[in-house]
Amino acid sequence: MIQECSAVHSVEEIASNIFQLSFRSPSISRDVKPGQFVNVKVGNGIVPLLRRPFSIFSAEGNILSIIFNVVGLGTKLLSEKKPGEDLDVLGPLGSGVFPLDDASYETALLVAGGLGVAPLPFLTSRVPTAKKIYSFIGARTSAQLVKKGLRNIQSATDDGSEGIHGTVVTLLQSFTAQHRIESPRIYACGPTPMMRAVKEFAFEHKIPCFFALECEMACGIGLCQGCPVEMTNSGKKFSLVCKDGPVFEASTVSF
Amino acid sequence: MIQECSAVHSVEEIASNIFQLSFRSPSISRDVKPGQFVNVKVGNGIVPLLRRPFSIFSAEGNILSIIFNVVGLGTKLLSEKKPGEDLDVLGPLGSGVFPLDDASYETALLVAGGLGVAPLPFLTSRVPTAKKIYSFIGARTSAQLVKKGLRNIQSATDDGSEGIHGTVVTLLQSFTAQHRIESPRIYACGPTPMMRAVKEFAFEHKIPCFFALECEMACGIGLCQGCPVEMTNSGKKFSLVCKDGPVFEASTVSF
Amino acid sequence: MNESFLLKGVRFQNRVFVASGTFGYGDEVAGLVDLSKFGGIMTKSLSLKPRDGNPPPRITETPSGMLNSIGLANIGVRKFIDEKIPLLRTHRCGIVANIAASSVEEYCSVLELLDPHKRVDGFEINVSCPNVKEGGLSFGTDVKMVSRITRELRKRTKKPLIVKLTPNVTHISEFARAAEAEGADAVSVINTLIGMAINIKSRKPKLSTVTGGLSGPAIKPIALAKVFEAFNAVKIPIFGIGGIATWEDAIEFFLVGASAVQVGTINFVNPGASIDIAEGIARYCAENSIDDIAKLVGAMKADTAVSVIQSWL
Amino acid sequence: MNESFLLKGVRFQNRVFVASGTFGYGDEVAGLVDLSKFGGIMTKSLSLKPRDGNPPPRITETPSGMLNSIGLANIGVRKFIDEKIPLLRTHRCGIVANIAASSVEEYCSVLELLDPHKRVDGFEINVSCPNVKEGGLSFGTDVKMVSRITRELRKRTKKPLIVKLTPNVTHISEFARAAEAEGADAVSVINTLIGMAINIKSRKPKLSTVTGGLSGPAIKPIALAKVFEAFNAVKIPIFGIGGIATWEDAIEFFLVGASAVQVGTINFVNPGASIDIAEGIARYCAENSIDDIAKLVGAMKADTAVSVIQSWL
Ligand SMILES: Cc1cc2nc3c(=O)[nH]c(=O)nc-3n(C[C@H](O)[C@H](O)[C@H](O)COP(=O)(O)OP(=O)(O)OC[C@H]3O[C@@H](n4cnc5c(N)ncnc54)[C@H](O)[C@@H]3O)c2cc1C
Ligand SMILES: Cc1cc2nc3c(=O)[nH]c(=O)nc-3n(C[C@H](O)[C@H](O)[C@H](O)COP(=O)(O)OP(=O)(O)OC[C@H]3O[C@@H](n4cnc5c(N)ncnc54)[C@H](O)[C@@H]3O)c2cc1C
Ligand SMILES: Cc1cc2nc3c(=O)[nH]c(=O)nc-3n(C[C@H](O)[C@H](O)[C@H](O)COP(=O)(O)O)c2cc1C
Ligand SMILES: Cc1cc2nc3c(=O)[nH]c(=O)nc-3n(C[C@H](O)[C@H](O)[C@H](O)COP(=O)(O)O)c2cc1C
Ligand code: FES
Ligand code: FES
Repeated sequence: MIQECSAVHSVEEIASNIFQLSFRSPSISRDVKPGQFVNVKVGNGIVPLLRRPFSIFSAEGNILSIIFNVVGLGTKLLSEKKPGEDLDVLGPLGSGVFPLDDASYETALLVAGGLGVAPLPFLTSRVPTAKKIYSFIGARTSAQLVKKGLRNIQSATDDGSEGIHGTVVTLLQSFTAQHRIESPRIYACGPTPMMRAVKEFAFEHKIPCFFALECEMACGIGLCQGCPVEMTNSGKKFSLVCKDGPVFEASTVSF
Repeated sequence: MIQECSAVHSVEEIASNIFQLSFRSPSISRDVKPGQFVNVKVGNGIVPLLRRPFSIFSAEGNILSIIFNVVGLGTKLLSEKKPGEDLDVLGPLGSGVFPLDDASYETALLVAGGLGVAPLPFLTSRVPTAKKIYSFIGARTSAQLVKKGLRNIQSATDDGSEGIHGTVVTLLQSFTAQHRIESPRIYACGPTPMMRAVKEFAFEHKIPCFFALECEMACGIGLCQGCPVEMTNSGKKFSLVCKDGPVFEASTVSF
Repeated sequence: MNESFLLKGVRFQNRVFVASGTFGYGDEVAGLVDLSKFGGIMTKSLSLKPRDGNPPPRITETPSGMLNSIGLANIGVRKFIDEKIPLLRTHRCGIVANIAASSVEEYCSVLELLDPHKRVDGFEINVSCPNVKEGGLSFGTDVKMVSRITRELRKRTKKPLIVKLTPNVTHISEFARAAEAEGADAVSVINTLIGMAINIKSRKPKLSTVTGGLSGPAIKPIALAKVFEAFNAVKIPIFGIGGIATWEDAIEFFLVGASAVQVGTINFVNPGASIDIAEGIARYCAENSIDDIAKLVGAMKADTAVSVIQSWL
Repeated sequence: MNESFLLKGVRFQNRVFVASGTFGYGDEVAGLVDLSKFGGIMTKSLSLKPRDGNPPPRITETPSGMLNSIGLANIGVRKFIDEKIPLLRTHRCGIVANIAASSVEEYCSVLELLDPHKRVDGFEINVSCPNVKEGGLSFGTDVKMVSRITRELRKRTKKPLIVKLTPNVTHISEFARAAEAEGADAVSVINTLIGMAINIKSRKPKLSTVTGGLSGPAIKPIALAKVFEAFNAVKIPIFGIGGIATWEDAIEFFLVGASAVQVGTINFVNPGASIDIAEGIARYCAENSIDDIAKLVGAMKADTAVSVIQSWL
């Protein structure tokens, strides 16, 4: 965990109202793992007061990137950053990461709704080459689908403007119904209703499933106890999304 | 008094760390008078919360301008404005203005310390042509002297880098000692110690004297009662700098 | 959509008011702001005699807020009657006279002078004033004094009587209950919070009176909690006040239990803020098929029923 | 320049501490922040048994501040002793154990378990906890309970005993006096202010417990006024807390009467903030030829002597 004064490399609108912010962070990029996130100081003042957490979207050499859509002041300020500007970044954060290197799966099924796609390209880049990858992504409309860095993409849109007119869970269902998938494992991130549906699907089909969770955070590093997620069966009632997550095995968390 | 959505015309550094911000304000510029000020919303957020007051530095056609140095967040944000940006401006404010058109003076002696020079160029432009004008300006150092729009300038600097090594009051004293001035009147603006000295000088020489005062303001339009100045002899104890001023006849106010 | 707000027989055209001390007597900005588009003006606090107010400096900005120590500078009730009421005659918004005093008798005298005037729709009582008989301790922090002031004033008017409570107390609910019990028609929650700031260069306080009142967006979370506490204690309507800058803020106040809102500090930034807020509320109601704002009042959905004073933080 | 701070025989290397609940137990960030460069850590409040804390959501941002309702989630005093104290052995900063409890007995038990441990330099007592025997009313708003807790704990330790006061009371000075009278070595002023926020779309409170504690720069003016009020009431030292984000803020607290400061919320933004602040203070003292920060304590210059509760606003 490092607090690094990074330098903005570029800000690009990669889809409708969705921005990719790249920044030079030699120290943080050194050992970042898929599923981890960074906590970014978006402005110089006291509004917004708190840092904003974002998943690592890509890590190439010294350059990390995140993607986001403008939903509030923090993301608005980030979208207005100029190349060369300083960016105070705390990372890499999270100890619960996507498990990718073990032998107990052959096929990675990536499932994302909306901006939940953010951690998946970086994940894709770190899946061992011997494994298969299929990506199922959903968005409100075609213009908001982020495909950069993904492989074997099937898409769903709420308005039917691209892919199927429906949800990623439908995609997942029809894909698994039509194909024989060897040792599958699901990696998912997205809005809560989608995650619930994916969880149910995974449980039904006995597919191991890993979720990257999101919630409002103050510190991102375990100091404030502000980001609990309820555990289903472990000894403790809550885990911290920032410190113990953000990735959890689906059956261990209840939300 | 108008709340106008103006458009930034230009921002220029006209002296060391001193900026001139020009903006297109057709309605406010219509009947602005020397000594009046505008109250500017410097940012879009709630920090800074309050508007910031600035004297009118120039008014040409639709274009008004103000000058300032960066002393805090508000002036910092203003210095970073880009041409074309919106600027929410309330003005013209103040009912106490510099009296210029009457027959009871022949010579205008303009006296300013630091950014107190701000209202004087606009004043200069509105002094009837038949009158004489002499300007006495002081600053910390040569690079911070603002001469734009002034006439017959004599200067003083704290470090002696230009003009006399001393204060504007010394300038004023030696000038009046060396010249016979017909029906003089002083217009002054600057830091409190300078204003006190000018007041004393004016009193001693029986020269009518008008001050543009400054103080922290919340509303700038008489709503909050936040900007009192103590009166010396009128019926009421306090006047409001924003509404009754900002220009006062020197002998009427005590500070 | 019914935007209006009925209080003891007086119908205010909508539920957005301008808070006392942040809009003068309304006439100053009549040329800038359309005075017929919000619910009403709570006047600057009026005392029996004119008050000069405190020496400068009286205000300073703080993070997302401001401190003030105006010292209740006002023109006095008689001048208000003679000079201001006539100016306001033609405007459609309600006029609520806010009263400040340093004794119970003074509160009564000011109210009695104002009560006969038709243009005065009601009274808001600022109890955050020093009680000179008790060494300057604030009336507003003494529940017995709040009861007594309310009782005495209630005897003297049939118009809406609103008691404006200070947040600088342990349980604002006690004060709301006291006002209700003595016949107040509504309570206003909250006045400013005591605060201060220092200039570290001069080592002097930034206000001449050392401490002052904190207002603005910074205090909104506190104000909401106080309104919520009062709402759980009384049945009379509550004017929600504190840091309201947008219509969304106003909706938050309705949801926790305010029947109407007052817009204060933000008037200094945008004198027409109350109109923008009233329009925003109307739009929100239209979009959400809410036919009466009354249906939003106290409509917060809480999973747990934790009281304001009991939770572990 | 003497930066150190002596409290009942314990010398802390400087006067900047990290506030309870905003720095865990210190070990989490030992790799990120040099734990030997500030005065001390006020631990997360420790209770007798581990506490899971409140359900999510527990935090939300507000204008220049944040609300929290953590529910005093903590590992319990025994695990602190067994697992955390050993980790902190090598660091130079002081360790002040902050204690929370739901009965006087629990306060005593937690303190008794901690007292023998050398690495524990002192105790800070969080009285902003619900008293289960009194239906959950906060100990911190009942001056008799604060007296009793202080008295009982004083009997049980010779180490520095600091009572952390809640600002959610009418006169914090009464509580400071009560703590002083029962032998507290210092008071900490302030804990968070009760606040709330609503999501207007879902109409739900933004915290699961409805209300929570407000902290951050927004509350600084209130905290300064509370410290000033306490400073005028007691002789024991005061830890100033509330919205400190810069060394300038810390100087303000010293000037109004704090002998030391605690840095809270800003740790979430910059975990090394306390070090930056301590260094800033040292620089300021050097530049202004101040040889001991003690000389700044209460050194505010006020023209008028107006008390916190008496001024007209
Ligand atoms: C571990 C983690 C990883 C994340 N990764 C990404 C990412 O890669 N891309 C991305 O766009 N977003 C991501 N988020 C969400 C992102 O942090 C929020 O969208 C952002 O903080 C909003 O800031 P704002 O100031 O623009 O909006 P605000 O004004 O703070 O809030 C606007 C809206 O967003 C909601 N919101 C605020 N904070 C969060 C949050 N932390 N999580 C979910 N909703 C929130 C608010 O409730 C509100 O409705 C992540 C969150 C976490 C915890
Ligand atoms: C009628 C009037 C006309 C003015 N005209 C000009 C002008 O033409 N050019 C110019 O540069 N400045 C002018 N000022 C002062 C200007 O308003 C302040 O410098 C500005 O508000 C500072 O804002 P900030 O956010 O940058 O600084 P802040 O962070 O608000 O404050 C920085 C420092 O400036 C001081 N300060 C803040 N507000 C004022 C104020 N209103 N007056 C004096 N000191 C203040 C503070 O005490 C602090 O020391 C005028 C003020 C008034 C009342
Ligand atoms: C400059 C100023 C003057 C005020 N004067 C009065 C007053 O005279 N009487 C009164 O009852 N409240 C007065 N108030 C309090 C406001 O009416 C309101 O209760 C408080 O500011 C909180 O609302 P806000 O955060 O929207 O400003 C004043 C507030 C400010 C900022
Ligand atoms: C997330 C969070 C958790 C806190 N937990 C505790 C606690 O366990 N015990 C305690 O005495 N104070 C606790 N506090 C209060 C702080 O110690 C401090 O008194 C308060 O936040 C004001 O300071 P600040 O504005 O610098 O944050 C907590 C504050 C926050 C923000
Ligand atoms: S965000 Fe602070 S502990 Fe997780
Ligand atoms: S600044 Fe508000 S009355 Fe002058």
